[in-house]
Amino acid sequence: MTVQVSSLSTVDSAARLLSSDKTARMLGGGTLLMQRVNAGDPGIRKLVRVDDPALTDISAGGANISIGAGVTMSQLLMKPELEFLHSAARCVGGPAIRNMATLGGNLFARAPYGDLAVLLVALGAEVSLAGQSGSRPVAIERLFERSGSAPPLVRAVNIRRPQGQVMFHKMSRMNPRGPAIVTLAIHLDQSAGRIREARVALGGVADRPCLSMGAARAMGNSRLDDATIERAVTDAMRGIEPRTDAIASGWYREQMVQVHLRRALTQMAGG
Amino acid sequence: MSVEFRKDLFADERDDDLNEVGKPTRRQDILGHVTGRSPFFDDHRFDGMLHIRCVRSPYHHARIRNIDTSRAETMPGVVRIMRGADVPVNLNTLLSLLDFGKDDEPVLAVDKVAYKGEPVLAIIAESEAQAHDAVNAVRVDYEELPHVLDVEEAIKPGAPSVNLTYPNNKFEFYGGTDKQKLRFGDVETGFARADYIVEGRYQMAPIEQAPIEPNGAIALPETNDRWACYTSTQGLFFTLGTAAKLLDVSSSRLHFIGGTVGGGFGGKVDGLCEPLAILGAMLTGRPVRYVLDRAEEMQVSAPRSAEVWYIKDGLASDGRIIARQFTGYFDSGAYTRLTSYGVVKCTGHLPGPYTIPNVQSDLYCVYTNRTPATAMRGFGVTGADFAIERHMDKGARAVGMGPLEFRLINAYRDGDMKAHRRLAGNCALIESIQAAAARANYPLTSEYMQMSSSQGGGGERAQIPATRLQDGSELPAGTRRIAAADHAPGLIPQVGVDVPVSGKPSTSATPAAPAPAQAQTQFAASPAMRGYGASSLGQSAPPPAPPPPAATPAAEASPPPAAKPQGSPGPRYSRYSKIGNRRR
Amino acid sequence: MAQLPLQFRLNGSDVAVFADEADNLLSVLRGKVGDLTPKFGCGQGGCGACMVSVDGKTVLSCVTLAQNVQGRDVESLAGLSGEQLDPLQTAFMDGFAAQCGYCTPGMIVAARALLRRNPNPDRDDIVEAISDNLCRCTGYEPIIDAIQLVAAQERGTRA
Amino acid sequence: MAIHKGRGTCAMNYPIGMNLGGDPSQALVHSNPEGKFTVALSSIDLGQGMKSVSRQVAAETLGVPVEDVYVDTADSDTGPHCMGSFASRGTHRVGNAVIAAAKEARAIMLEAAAEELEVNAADLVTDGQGNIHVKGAPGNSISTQDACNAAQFKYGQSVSGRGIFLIPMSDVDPDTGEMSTVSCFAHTAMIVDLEVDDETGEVSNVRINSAYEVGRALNPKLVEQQLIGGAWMGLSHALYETTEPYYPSREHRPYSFSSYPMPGPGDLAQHDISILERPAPDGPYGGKGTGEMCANPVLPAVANAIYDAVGVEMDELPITPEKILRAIHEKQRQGA
Repeated sequence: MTVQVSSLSTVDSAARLLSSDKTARMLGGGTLLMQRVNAGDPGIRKLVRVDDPALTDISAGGANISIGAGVTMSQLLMKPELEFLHSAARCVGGPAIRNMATLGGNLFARAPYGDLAVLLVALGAEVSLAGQSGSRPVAIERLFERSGSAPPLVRAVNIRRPQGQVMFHKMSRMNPRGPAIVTLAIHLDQSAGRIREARVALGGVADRPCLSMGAARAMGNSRLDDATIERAVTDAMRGIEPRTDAIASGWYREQMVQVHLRRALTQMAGG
Repeated sequence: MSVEFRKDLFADERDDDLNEVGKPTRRQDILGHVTGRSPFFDDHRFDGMLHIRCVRSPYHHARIRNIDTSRAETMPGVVRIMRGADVPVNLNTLLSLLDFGKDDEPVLAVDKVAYKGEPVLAIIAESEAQAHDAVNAVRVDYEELPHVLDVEEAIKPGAPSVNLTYPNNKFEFYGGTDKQKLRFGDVETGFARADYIVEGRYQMAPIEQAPIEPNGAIALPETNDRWACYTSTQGLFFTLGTAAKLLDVSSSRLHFIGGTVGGGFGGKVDGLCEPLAILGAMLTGRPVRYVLDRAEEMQVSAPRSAEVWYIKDGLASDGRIIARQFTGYFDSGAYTRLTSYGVVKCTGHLPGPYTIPNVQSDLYCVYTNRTPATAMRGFGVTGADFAIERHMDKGARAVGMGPLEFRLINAYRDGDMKAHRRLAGNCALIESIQAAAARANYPLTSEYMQMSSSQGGGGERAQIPATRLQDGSELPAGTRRIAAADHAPGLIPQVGVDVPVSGKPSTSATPAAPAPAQAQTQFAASPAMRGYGASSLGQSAPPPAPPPPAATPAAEASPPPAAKPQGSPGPRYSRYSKIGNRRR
Repeated sequence: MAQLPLQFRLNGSDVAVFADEADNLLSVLRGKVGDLTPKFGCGQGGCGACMVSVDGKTVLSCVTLAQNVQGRDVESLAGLSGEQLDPLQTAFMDGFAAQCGYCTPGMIVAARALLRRNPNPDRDDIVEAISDNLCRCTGYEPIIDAIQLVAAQERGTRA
Repeated sequence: MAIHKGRGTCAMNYPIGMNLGGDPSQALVHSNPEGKFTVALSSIDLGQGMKSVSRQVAAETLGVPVEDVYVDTADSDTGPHCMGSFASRGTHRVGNAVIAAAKEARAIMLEAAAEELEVNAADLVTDGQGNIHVKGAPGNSISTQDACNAAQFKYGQSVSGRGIFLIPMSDVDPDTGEMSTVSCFAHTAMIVDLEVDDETGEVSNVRINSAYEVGRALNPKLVEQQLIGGAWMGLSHALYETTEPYYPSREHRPYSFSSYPMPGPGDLAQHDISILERPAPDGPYGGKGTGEMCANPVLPAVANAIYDAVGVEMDELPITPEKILRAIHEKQRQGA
């Protein structure tokens, strides 16, 4: 009994262990997982540490970017090439939390945490999974769809350097660090005055970061004008059941998605 | 941020050239704090120290049918599992040390649990992780019972009984009454004469004290057949007395070490950890540490009580409040802890710092299936003052006055009679309002700037009015029935000898103090010496003292003389000795 | 239960202890090594009272797996002052920047880390730097003021 | 979207100590042969500064420099009984007990000094710098160290004192609520200015102007600590804190600091304070307790300011942005 620790040297061996033991958890920075260990969570009997340099690789020179899942928020913030991720990475905890918290951990943080993941969803980032060599990368939002089975082990996150407009906004009651009421990330790809593709990702609202399909449809192939913005705001929460927690009710979260989406899109239209 | 001292105010009542008092001297403890060396309770470590984790109720309200510890007992590191039956006196109420209220709360639940998180077992293990594992291995068979969470629902007929000591879910105040009453004048007459009636409902939230250091204790056997306890308590002897009672051990055999505490705010008065840590040390012969984790601090240690308030004011068109009525429900949670005392404290505080000729209040201490509430910063007052000061704004709007002007004309002043039938003195509400207004550029006209706490009070405002009681009878004007010393400022005996503690005795505007012995004897000999414990112990209360003849307020300020010979010990002292004298 | 040997440097000195596999760094520092300057406040990484530095980076030791500091450099508040107090400690004393003192070790560790990486912090930088650290007593103002004062003093010394 | 400015006020008093009395505190003071004093208490320093206030009060009363006094609060074997540190009672109750104990020790110290100087003890004064001299004749003096040394090594006297302070416990008349409550009250008035966002319900730019009447600021910096920190907690109570976010339901309870919101260092109010001192006749050097009343005024003053800003009655705490927004919506619906 009590919790054991397995230290492994490759991500693939860790993936094998994790898939065979449902009480095992991959230890990233520990900021979320160690709380549960400290509290004696009976669902966690094994921690898996991986000392694989692949996990901390960053390849950010060109248009295709790959970031190892073990990279911390602080490490991201030291890379000028990743400036487009900084506003979201800076929202994660305070300096000490950011020294610990990893990209991979942020992907699996449940609401109201996981602010960086919201931006990654909006940017259409994909993850490459460990232990499944040769398999195609998976869109981040798809990671959260398989409930029940053990979460897959992410090796790295792949992003195309964003073109077009990107907006990230977090609403929290405690500043400068606090859990999200809503986190909003918008990526608009426009050409010739029309929106080719809109990706609106919401955090804090559902259990995991999610895409607002309603907002995307409302804006697709439209000009970013007041009417489009109102359509997007009206449809933003379609199909999404907002969650209630100690910080805010689902009703309030829905209201705030609409208010902040309207404000963000209005600002993007003006800029 | 800026801080200014208004030395110009009350300068004639103050002597400002003292040697050490009034100086911004560095804190004595500050070097320890900034170097991390201040000795908090958890900064004491002992070889072979064991750790406690509790098995807690997952239900709001349930009967305990069976507890199966067979698997937990055999787990690695488990040294001992403590049950309710292991606690020598497994029923207590915190204020039994003051003989206030009846024992109503077990240390470890035996037959039923009355709130989510109530401790049922305490497991002692070599490490916290092992204790956690053993907690997870215990199987408790519960039969869920109906529960009630709303204070107003809880006191309706047919509501589930939360607390078997008070089956109607209401604390019994002195005289067996289910509410603490305040009656001063006749509010109905006041409402009838009023030009405006203003009513409101207010709700105070339950709040966690949230000191950064959690509640905790480390207990260990000491030489000489005693037990030492390193503790985070806010009341060293208060918790020592509680532990002695629960463990049925002489207080002389407990040695408490504490005094350096990482914040309290009222959250470290209940003594949740000390009795179990000491019992663990008694049963194992080893050092035992019991510290609440943060989740327990948030949901199992007691919060500030929630309160629901109804206020009704009758206002004259000139802005005077002529009647104010309160009904309040304090949410005590499943057990009493300190909420009952908060209700009495609050009653003494009503109707706020205003002179109102007709005041009525009915306050209830209500049991619900929620974590027991306890003290917190502003205890018994914070919620009432929120309600009152929200209501004052509505009153000001009703009469068309500025909010501070409305407060100023109703503010209490030196010599005014308060609703609990004692004179006010040493008042400074008016000056505080004037100073804040000056700070914020709130425009007060000279009429309001010239008001003073030391002028305009007393006289008619010092009268105790004829008072309508709940049974419809009328108490004559001037009636006082509690013969304890009048604690209006200046009437309290000053301690010790001649050195003036206020710094400026001779020029003080307040009356001189009577000799200490006099006041003590009056207290001890009072025919109205009826403690809360007397009623709870089934003794009949002595009849109330006959009301003294109506007298001038000045004469009333000195209580009636003692009826018993000087020097006879008061019952209050014997109650304390009940704890201290217990022998093992 | 098997325990693991664990070696690291604490405030410049070698430390070797045995620890449970899943022990967090805070419990090892306090319970095994005897450095009581980091405090237990929540065990959830939520209050900052346990803050220390590992290889020059601040971490919350209560949610740091102790094994992760194997062979590394750990610095606690105890390492900040030797013969002389750190100027932050003096400023906290003079500025009445502590009441109960329980958050103070973490606050000073966080503040020193800030001044090491950014000798010219503005007020917002200071607010950001102590945002992992909760204080229930002071309302933060005197803490921010004390850090600002030391930053100014140290700029003056360098100039 | 609009930002609305509002101003709210309130005024309050606060009772010092357990309100029915019956809550004694004791102190023991004793000197070593060098005239250095220890004050032994079982009272608790939980950040409010019990050790420091007791130390300054003891030094003042003994007539010695503060460096010659240390206060110990640690131990039930050495510290005499005290009810505890709550109910704003520490400064008042313990302060008075320390004065009583220090007076007794001082009298013995002065007796020894009188023997040494061959004068009458009644003619002696202390200069607060560690010297005892004949009133009006500073040259005819002896140090407190020498006096204490002589008391112990020449005259066989213990330079020590005992003190207790008790307000006898009052009963309560069940019919009228008549009781003898506490002996002194602290006072406060507050004016809060703030802004409300009518689309989010968020409150921002809180500015507080306050006045607090504290009897006497025994240590002005300790008072300031309480007032600044207390107002922060008051703001937290007003806008943020509860263990039951959907009271009386017990759903969605917080279990961590992350789910129990409080203002962070980026959410602080501007706070300007005036401190008034009307000494309490029964307070130690007039001091009252400031630790509790400092938080209370923020709650209603903030609620009143929100009404002034957006015209909604916020009568349930905490006043979350959600409650404000719902009320604004309700008001709009009724106005429509």
